[in-house]
Amino acid sequence: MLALIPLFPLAGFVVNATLGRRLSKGVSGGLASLAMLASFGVSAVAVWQLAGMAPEARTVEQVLYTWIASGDLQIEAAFRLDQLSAVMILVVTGIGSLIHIYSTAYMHEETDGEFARYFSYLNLFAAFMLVLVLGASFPLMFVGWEGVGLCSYLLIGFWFRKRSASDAGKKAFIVNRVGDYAFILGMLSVFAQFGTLDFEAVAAAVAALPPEAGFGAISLAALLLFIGATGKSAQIPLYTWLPDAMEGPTPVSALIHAATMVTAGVYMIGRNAVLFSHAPDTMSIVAVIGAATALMAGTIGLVQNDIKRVLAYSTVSQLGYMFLAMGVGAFGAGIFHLYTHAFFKALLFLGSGAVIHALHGEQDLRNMGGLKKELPITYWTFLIGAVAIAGVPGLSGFFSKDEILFETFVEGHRVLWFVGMLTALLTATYMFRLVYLTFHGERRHDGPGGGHLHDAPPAMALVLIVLAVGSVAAGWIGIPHAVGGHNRLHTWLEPAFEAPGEREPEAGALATAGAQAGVEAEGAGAEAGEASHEALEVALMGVSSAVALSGIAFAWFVWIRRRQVADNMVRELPALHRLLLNKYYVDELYDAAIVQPIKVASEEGLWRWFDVRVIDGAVNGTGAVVDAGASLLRRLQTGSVRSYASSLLVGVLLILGYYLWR
Amino acid sequence: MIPLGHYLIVSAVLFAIGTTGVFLRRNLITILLSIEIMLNAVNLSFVAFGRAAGDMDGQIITFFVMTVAAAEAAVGLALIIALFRHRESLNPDAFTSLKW
Amino acid sequence: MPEALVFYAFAALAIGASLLVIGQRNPMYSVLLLIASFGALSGLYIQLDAPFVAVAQIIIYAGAIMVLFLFVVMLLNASREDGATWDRSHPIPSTRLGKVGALLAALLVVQLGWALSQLGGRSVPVGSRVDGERLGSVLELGRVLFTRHTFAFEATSILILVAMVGAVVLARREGEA
Amino acid sequence: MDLRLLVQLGIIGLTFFMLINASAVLVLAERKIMGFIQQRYGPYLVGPWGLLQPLADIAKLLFKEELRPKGADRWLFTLAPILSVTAAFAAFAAVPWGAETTLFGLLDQPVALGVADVNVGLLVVFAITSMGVYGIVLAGWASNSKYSLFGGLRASAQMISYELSYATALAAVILLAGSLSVREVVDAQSGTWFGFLPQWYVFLQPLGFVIYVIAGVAETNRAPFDFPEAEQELVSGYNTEYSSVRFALFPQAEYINMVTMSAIATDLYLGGWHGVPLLTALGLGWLVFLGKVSLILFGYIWMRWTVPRYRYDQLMSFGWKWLFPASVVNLIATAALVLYFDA
Repeated sequence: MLALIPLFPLAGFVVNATLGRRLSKGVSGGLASLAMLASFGVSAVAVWQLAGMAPEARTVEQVLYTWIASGDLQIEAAFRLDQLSAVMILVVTGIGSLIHIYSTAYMHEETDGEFARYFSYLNLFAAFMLVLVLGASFPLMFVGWEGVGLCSYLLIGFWFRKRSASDAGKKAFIVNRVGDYAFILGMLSVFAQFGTLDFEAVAAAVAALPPEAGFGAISLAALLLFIGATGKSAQIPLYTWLPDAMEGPTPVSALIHAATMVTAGVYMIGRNAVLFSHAPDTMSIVAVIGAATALMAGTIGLVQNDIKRVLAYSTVSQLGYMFLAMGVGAFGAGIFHLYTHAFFKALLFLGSGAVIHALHGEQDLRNMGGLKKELPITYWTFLIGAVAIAGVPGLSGFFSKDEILFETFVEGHRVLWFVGMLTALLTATYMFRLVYLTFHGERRHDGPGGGHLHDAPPAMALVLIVLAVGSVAAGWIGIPHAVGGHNRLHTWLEPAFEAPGEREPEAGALATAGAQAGVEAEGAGAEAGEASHEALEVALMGVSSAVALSGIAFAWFVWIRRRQVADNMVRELPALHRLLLNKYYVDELYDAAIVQPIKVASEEGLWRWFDVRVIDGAVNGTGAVVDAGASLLRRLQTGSVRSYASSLLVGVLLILGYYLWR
Repeated sequence: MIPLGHYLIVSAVLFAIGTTGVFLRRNLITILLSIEIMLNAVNLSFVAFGRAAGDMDGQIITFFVMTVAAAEAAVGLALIIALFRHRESLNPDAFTSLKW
Repeated sequence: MPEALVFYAFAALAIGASLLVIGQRNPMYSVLLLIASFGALSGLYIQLDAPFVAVAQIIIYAGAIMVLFLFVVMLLNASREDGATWDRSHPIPSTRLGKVGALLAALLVVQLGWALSQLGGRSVPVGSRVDGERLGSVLELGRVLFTRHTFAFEATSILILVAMVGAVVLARREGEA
Repeated sequence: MDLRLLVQLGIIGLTFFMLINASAVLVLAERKIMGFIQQRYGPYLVGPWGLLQPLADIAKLLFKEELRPKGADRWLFTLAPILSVTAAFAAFAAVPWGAETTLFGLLDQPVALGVADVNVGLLVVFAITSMGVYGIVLAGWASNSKYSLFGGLRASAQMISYELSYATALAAVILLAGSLSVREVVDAQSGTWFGFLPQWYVFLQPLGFVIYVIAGVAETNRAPFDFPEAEQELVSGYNTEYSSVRFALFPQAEYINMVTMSAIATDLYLGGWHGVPLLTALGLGWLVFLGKVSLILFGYIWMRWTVPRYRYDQLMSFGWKWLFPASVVNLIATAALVLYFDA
């Protein structure tokens, strides 16, 4: 049953990859989308069955075969579906199918062969992502982890004839290598300590131990895993590849670089919640990194001029939110945000895709504007997405983001909370800067065909609308008690973050999670003052919604009301502006600090010295030795049959003699 | 009844004769013949042992040896003919150069 | 005891013939003498209650292989051994090589004798333990050959096929189709 | 010196005598039939109807001069005819030519008509006939003359090629009878189907019989396959240089081989001495045997003077490309059928 879920996209990949160029666009695209829909259906059924079970026993496991069996390392190729992965597969397959459908329209200019190639990649990605999510052990997850990395590389460089695209692909791949290396180290250290790599087993083993005081082995393992996560999920210091990844087709950016793949890191931490919550130091590192990333990306996003890059940075900063949540032990909140973010960020990307589609590849904000009338559907859906991400009350983004901030506050990280708030402000601002620059104001471009632009074709429009509805409603399964709702997602996810042993039904809300996280002693106290708790929550909600609205208002003021304000700011703070525009010069820094030294070292050391001297020397040396040996041995190969025969006979005599002597 | 040892002695002597032949003769055909002698010597001891042990395998092996000998003779003779075409000679010493 | 006489006669014939095979220079005689020694050997086989082997010996060896040899000898019609030019680059000169080989062969005789002397139960009469009837029956032989040794049998058949092809390819003149 | 041993020796002597005469009789028969076919008398002067002609021939041959070409190999030149004739005689040793008989109650227990009964008799016959080729080959080589050499070469190649089909055809019969002993094969053919059709293997193995006969002709170097001695091409082939008794031995061997061939054919395919119940009952089955053999022999001679000689390459390609595959197919089919009907 579970195996079917990744199997469908895989089948689609095989078909499209092998005889794709013989198929028409309709067939190959339809096949791919059908594969996704099928796997979505299967996952829906699977989740339904899961929901049917008792809350504490909600895990379905399917062991395919024993993959690795060496010594005490025993790894099954097993899929496991629990509450967490249930959410994930629904997101992946659901959003995935939508984006497939969208792509059939978006990629329509490509030739049949390219079209099929694109969809084969997309399907392959989906398959790997599902393996990543469903894998019941680190190695299997790692397979998916690497697989999605590969697919992201292939898809970023999809238009590989464009230099920048292939470069971006390579960049993404190489930067990810760093993270993956750390991930492998993390796996190894986990295995070294607990002697197993199965998630549940590890969790059980960890749960037996007390939370680590100080930075110990567990913290190290967690930290390494987290570094892996920063690579995949574009956190400081490894986030630089994501903005460049926008070279790929927009649906890819939506699926891989907003909705699914980049959230793998978050998911991984959630999957190892027990492990992380036993490593308080690492947790705080995660939280700080998350907050810092959120803020930094937000600031950069404020000034970028490429529509997709803005979205990319917003993605980075939203991911920062998720990590912040994970860091403060609010795993549920993090996953919640992941889930809502998938909706509205996909929506935003696809909307921008629609814009780019309409403008035939134009991506620069400065050449847009005034599209409101020409692209109504795109506009309205995009607006919904913007509102959702900005955190306007009632929409999905609000609930998730607000919950994160609340948790942060409750756990006592006042500073982080403040940073979060600041980022929320920034988010609202740059999102609406984007909206205004794109759709409002007067037109700063000359569209083809006498200026009339065609709005998104039906397939794309449909997807946009569905996603828009999603981004409005998705949050409603997580309405907190405070406003009279009931946070179903939490109660649903709760057991997934605990060791299998101690899943008692009445495990109340994240209080227990907090207690286990052991971040703060008063986590226990939190249960006591439930009432004050709710009051606080309401208050914070008020604050954050105020912040969001003010951010929107600010953006309106600056980019609609008084355009010159923006220019003035640029003029008055040129240094800051340049700094932001050049993304804090991080790329240049890396280039100077890492890339160049490696280049030099490999050129001078490895090539000129090691390769030429040592390797070539070794090769030539071997040749020389063989040559010398041959010139000796050739005396044996006389070519005279009888001399051969005599040597043979000598051998016979020796062997026989040996057996006689014994 | 003849003792097993006698047969073995005969076979040993035959084998030695074959070996000597390979070295002394300077004619490829005769050398092949000497090899055949060796094979037969071995066959004899096989059959003798088999008879002593009272099972068929001795004879069976002999058959296989015969077939192999047939194949060997076919290929060997073909080689000899091919060689003879190159140099009008059957002397192994005429073919010491590894290529021409 | 007649059978002892028969044995010695055959053994003497086989050994003598073989000696003569390598003893003179005319390959024609060698072939014929070898046939004779094969005949003697098949006599020994009959004494060993292996009539089928004996007949096969005659049919295959004397009847087929040796005819082949004869055919080649007549075809090449190189009745005498010819002295070939021995290139000097060899570590061992050809004449000494022959001597060395002969010496080695002598050593071999010694070793074989030694091995025999160590072999147990060499003085027990052959077939004193088991009856020759069962061993002699072709039926039994075929049964064993086609059940227990099927694989070897098939392998040999393939070997023969390969040898056949190889022989054809080798004996063909260059340039012939 | 008991009676039984005496009888055995008698039978052996009788067989030998018959074989020797067989050649003489066959020479006469051949010439007579040839004459008849060519519409002339053939020998008729010596004795009544030329019956004594063979004796005259023998006398002539005996008194001829013994020639040995210069440069011929002394030993092999002499050995060759002896070899071939010996092989010819020896081959017949394993051929039974009559049912076991007590000589009308003369003996207490019956003796077998035939020199020896070997349990692998068929193979023995085959083995010895295959040795027969050496005589011819050696003759061709030893007499140091190119005609003879070619004759010898042809003989060796031809015999090797046709022995295969020959043996394979025999194998099919062996399968049917389930025994290698000729006598048992013969006795397996006693009795009849549906009361009238004698159970001869020729009816089960028509193809096998044809193959056997053709291969037999080739084995005995008879026309139309008499390439080792093809007068028109190689004066007289392998025996060009021979004369007198040495020469006489070759035709002798050839005729005896013919007889052996026919005898085997009779034993294997025509039910040996079975077929005429009356005579069998009287213990005169060997007469039936004789009749059948002479019938086949007549066929041989008839064929020789009717069918023109082949071409050598045709002979080879026919042997390898048609006869041998056919015999293999025959063998496999037989094996399959035996398997099917027995199991």
